[in-house]
Amino acid sequence: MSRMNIRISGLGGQGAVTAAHLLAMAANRDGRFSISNPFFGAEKRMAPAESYCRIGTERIYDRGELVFPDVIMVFHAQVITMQKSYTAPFYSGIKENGLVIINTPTDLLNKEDHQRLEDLNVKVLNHDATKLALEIGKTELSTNMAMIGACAGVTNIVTIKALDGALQERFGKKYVASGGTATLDEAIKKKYAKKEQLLQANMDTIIESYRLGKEWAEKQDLKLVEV
Amino acid sequence: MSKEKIQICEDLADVMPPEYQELVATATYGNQDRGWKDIGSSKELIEQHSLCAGCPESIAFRYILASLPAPEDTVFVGSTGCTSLVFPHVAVHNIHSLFGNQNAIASGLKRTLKSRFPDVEKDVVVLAGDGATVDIGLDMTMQSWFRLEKFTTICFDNELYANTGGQESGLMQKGFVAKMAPKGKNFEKVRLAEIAREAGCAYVAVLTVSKPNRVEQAIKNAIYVAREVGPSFVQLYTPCILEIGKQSMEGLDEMKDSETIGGRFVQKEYITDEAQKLLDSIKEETKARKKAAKEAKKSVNA
Amino acid sequence: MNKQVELKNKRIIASKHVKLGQKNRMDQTYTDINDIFFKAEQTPNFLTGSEVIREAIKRCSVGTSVAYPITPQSEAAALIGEIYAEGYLDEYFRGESEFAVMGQCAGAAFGGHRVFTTTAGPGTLRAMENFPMWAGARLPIQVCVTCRGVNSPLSIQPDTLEMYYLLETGMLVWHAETAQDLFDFIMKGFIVAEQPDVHVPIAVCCDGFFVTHTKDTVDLPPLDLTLTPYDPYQNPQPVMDMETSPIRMMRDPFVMKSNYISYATHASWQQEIKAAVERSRKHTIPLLDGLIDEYNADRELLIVASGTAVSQSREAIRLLEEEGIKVGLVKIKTIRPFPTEEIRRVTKHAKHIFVPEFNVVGWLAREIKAIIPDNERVYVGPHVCGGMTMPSEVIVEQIKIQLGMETTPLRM
Amino acid sequence: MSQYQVLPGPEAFLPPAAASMGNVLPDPGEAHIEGRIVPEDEAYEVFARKVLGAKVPTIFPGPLVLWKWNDHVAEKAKAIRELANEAPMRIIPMADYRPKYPKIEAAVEINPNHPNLTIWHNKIDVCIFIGVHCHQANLSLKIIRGGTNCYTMAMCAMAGHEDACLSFRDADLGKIRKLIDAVKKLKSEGVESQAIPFKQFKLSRAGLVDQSAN
Repeated sequence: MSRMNIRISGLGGQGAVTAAHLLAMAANRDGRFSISNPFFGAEKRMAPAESYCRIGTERIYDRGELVFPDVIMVFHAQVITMQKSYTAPFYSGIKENGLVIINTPTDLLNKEDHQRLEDLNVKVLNHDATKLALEIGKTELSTNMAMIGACAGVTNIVTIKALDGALQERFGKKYVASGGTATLDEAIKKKYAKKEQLLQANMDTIIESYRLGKEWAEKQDLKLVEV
Repeated sequence: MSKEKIQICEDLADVMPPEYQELVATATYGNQDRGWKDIGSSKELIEQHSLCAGCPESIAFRYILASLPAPEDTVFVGSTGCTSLVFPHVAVHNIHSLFGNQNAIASGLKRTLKSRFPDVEKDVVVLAGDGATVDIGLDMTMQSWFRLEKFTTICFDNELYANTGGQESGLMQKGFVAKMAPKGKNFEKVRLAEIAREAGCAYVAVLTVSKPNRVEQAIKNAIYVAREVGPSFVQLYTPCILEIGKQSMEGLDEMKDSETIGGRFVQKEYITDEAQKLLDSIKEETKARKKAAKEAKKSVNA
Repeated sequence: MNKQVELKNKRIIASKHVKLGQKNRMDQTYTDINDIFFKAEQTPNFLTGSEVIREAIKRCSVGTSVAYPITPQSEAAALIGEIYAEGYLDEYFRGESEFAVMGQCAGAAFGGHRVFTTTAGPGTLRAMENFPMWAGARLPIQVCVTCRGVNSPLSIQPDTLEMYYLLETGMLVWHAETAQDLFDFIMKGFIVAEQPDVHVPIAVCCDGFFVTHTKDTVDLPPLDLTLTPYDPYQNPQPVMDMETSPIRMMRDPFVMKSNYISYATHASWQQEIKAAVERSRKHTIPLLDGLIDEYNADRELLIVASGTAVSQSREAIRLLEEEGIKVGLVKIKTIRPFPTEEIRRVTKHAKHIFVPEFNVVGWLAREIKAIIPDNERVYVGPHVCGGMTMPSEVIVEQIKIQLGMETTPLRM
Repeated sequence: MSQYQVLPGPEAFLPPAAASMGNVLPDPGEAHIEGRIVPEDEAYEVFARKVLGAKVPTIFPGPLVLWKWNDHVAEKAKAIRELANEAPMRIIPMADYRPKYPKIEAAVEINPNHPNLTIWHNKIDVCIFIGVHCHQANLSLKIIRGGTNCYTMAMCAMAGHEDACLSFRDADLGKIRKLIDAVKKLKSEGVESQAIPFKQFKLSRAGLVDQSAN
């Protein structure tokens, strides 16, 4: 039995919950076992929001806050700089040989952080997801797409085909979302009058990030858990 | 239903206690012109009650039960208090659940009956004291009016908590010294009728139970309006003679005093235009029906 | 005390006033619960717990549902509104508070509808006065309780303390482990609760977020099958609709007053509600395949748990297995009725019994301790509460510590 | 643990509900006798023996058979009268469930809140409930078991009553008629009724009808 635990930390409104759901849905489509759930407080926009995605080769029962992740994705710099995460430091509990993907154009970690992660042989990818989202997706709201694309590129945990399918399922039909998420969905739908355009722009963002992630991974000596 | 269903099986009829035989033989189920005048000449829908001797609430109960347009299709919802001592003796289905949630129960009940019996007029009538209606239950009382739930709310206003021994209530008059108001109540009697009007009731009436014909009319109006237009509310003064220190025979005088000019219970009604229109048309129909019946009777006699 | 009921043929009394095979207005076919679960083809779906509640209610021929927002059940309550708009339910509206909502549900049930509602945490406690009233009045209402913390300081996160308050209300209390359980328990719960010899309310509980907001794989029967509607006349009490003669009784009468005092009635009434909960065993055992599930329960080390704690324990057992430590597992599905005989039987050979729970008091451990001999075998914990998660590693650590084994402290 | 037996009392100040002692209800085609599940046919015979052996065997018909909500119920009422005549048994009605005020007439009625008054007053040693809503029947049966030595039976339209000494389930007209047949059969075999001679009372709107004139 093998399993990859992915923890996503972001700010309310960035689509961290959607990202975890998409990864889990894609893994499910790939024939793997997966489970995803969110964790948030009572606040809405800009408050810490976390989500968790567990993917494995056998039925997964584990639920709730993910305390020992293999992969951590940081959607917003404030998760690190302002400690807007449920665990501090944001990488607490990360397993040996793990991976951290941070949405940032510059290095946000101090010397001590680098040292601790290096000791655990955890690799850090600084990935400018928001920039990619604006360039390709034409909206900051596609940041989560750029993040899951990079995650898939580095880890191979889900295929592009499965992500495409998950995206169609998530935005193609009526979806259950909490009030805030529903409002964001409306905003992005308004931006793209046509559903296909929205899906295409998101998919393009994912594919480009996937490529960048793969490129980076080939240069690393990654010993990440394989599923 | 279904007054036909209020029949005893022939083979077992002669072992049924007299009150049931009487009920089947002479109660006024199914008579749309039933009213307070039937009291005494027909079997009432209430057996001996266990209220205090001379309690105006007991006579109010009798008037109301006699005035229901269709007791065979009426369900009562009560609440905790003296009224709940009477309900077990009433030959109409009734529910007592908790203290204060009577209008919530009635909301669920009325909607369900409407859904299960779309073609039958099933009347739901809430009957509760002032503590239940105004104090602990005001939220649910008002919210049912906001939602325009189609049932009738009757409040037996005795201006205090009678069953627990005479404590201050929201409908008590200002200055009255009672238990839990040892220095006298320091705010005005809650203006429930006006609240009802503003909250969405299409028919509101305030009166005492000193005059049975007035009670009958108010109850009938309230139920007719609840069937067709929207929520209705009747506030009846039923003084607790025990807790205001009166004798058994003094209830009627107390009510009469309170309804004279300047009193707290001068009769008043708030009726929306739509409700008024309905009541006028019912009045016309009733008049015509009674006239026709009279003439038919005359021709038979002739 | 509780006689073990044989798992014989499945015997469930279906509603008699519609015929199996008839279609409803949504073109669904009224189908026996056994055929829905044990004969129809089940299709896997990847859904959140809230969506699962919607899917179950679509197949339950519910009359009335009353909604009120409180995290984490708000989504489910709103989704039921959506399927009401589509035509699956007869009545649906938002009440003004949980206390009122439970009253509105009672009114609908008195009038003869199948009634479903949802609540959570502080809402459950605000509604509390209604639950023993429902039970006493023999109203088979189903409330889905998506557990969250109830104490101050406020928490919206899962905590099963509120279930403890429900245990002696006279309701059936079932605890779902996963979204699949939640689906099954909602549908089967109506059938068991509405049996004429049972006919008491049921609380189908699940852990908020861990089930409601978690996307998981759930097998669903076809949408064109639905339960037969509730038959209000299969009732141990008169229905309050004036369709039967005016039997002079309040559905929950004051028998306590003045000349007609009868405390024997009151006492017998309470006993009868307890008896009704006991009678549910017979109907529950075939439908849920027993009140407990057991996995290698003959082992000396045993975990007994309910809800999400079962899931976390399954993972912990895997981890322990890798180290050569063999642990058995007992999953309790019904907290009321409590599987007394079953627990006595499966714990007979256990030397250590661990009871992991998501609440601060350890109420499940208390329940177990109260019924088994040599109850010092029960280790009360590990616990988390207030919305904390319970990593399987923590269960592993606690078991090792308890066994006097060496552990490396968990690194955070 | 041994089977809890549901026997005539007086059992206790507050006896337990039989279901809480582990007794289960019969399945279709079955009945139960004193806590044992038996084939239904066996129970008919025991019923007949109990009735014929009793001094004051009594039927307590409930609202579901006293009130005529449909023609089928009228047939049931007729069969109940036939049973009463055949055995013979007294008929004492439970017309409704309200706590009676101001007083229960124990000679002519039974009330679920004070069933013992009726049992004691009439010295009833064997009784059967027919057409009483399950909840109310269970209350009465348990109170009777607690405070009297009456052998209780129940003909239940639903799942049966484990608080009775003997109960049938899924009662319909056919099953009430089977009660009559069972009594007839036993009588034809020479079993004689031990009932103390009595005349079934008659009531009218005015009260007890004096039958001595007839």
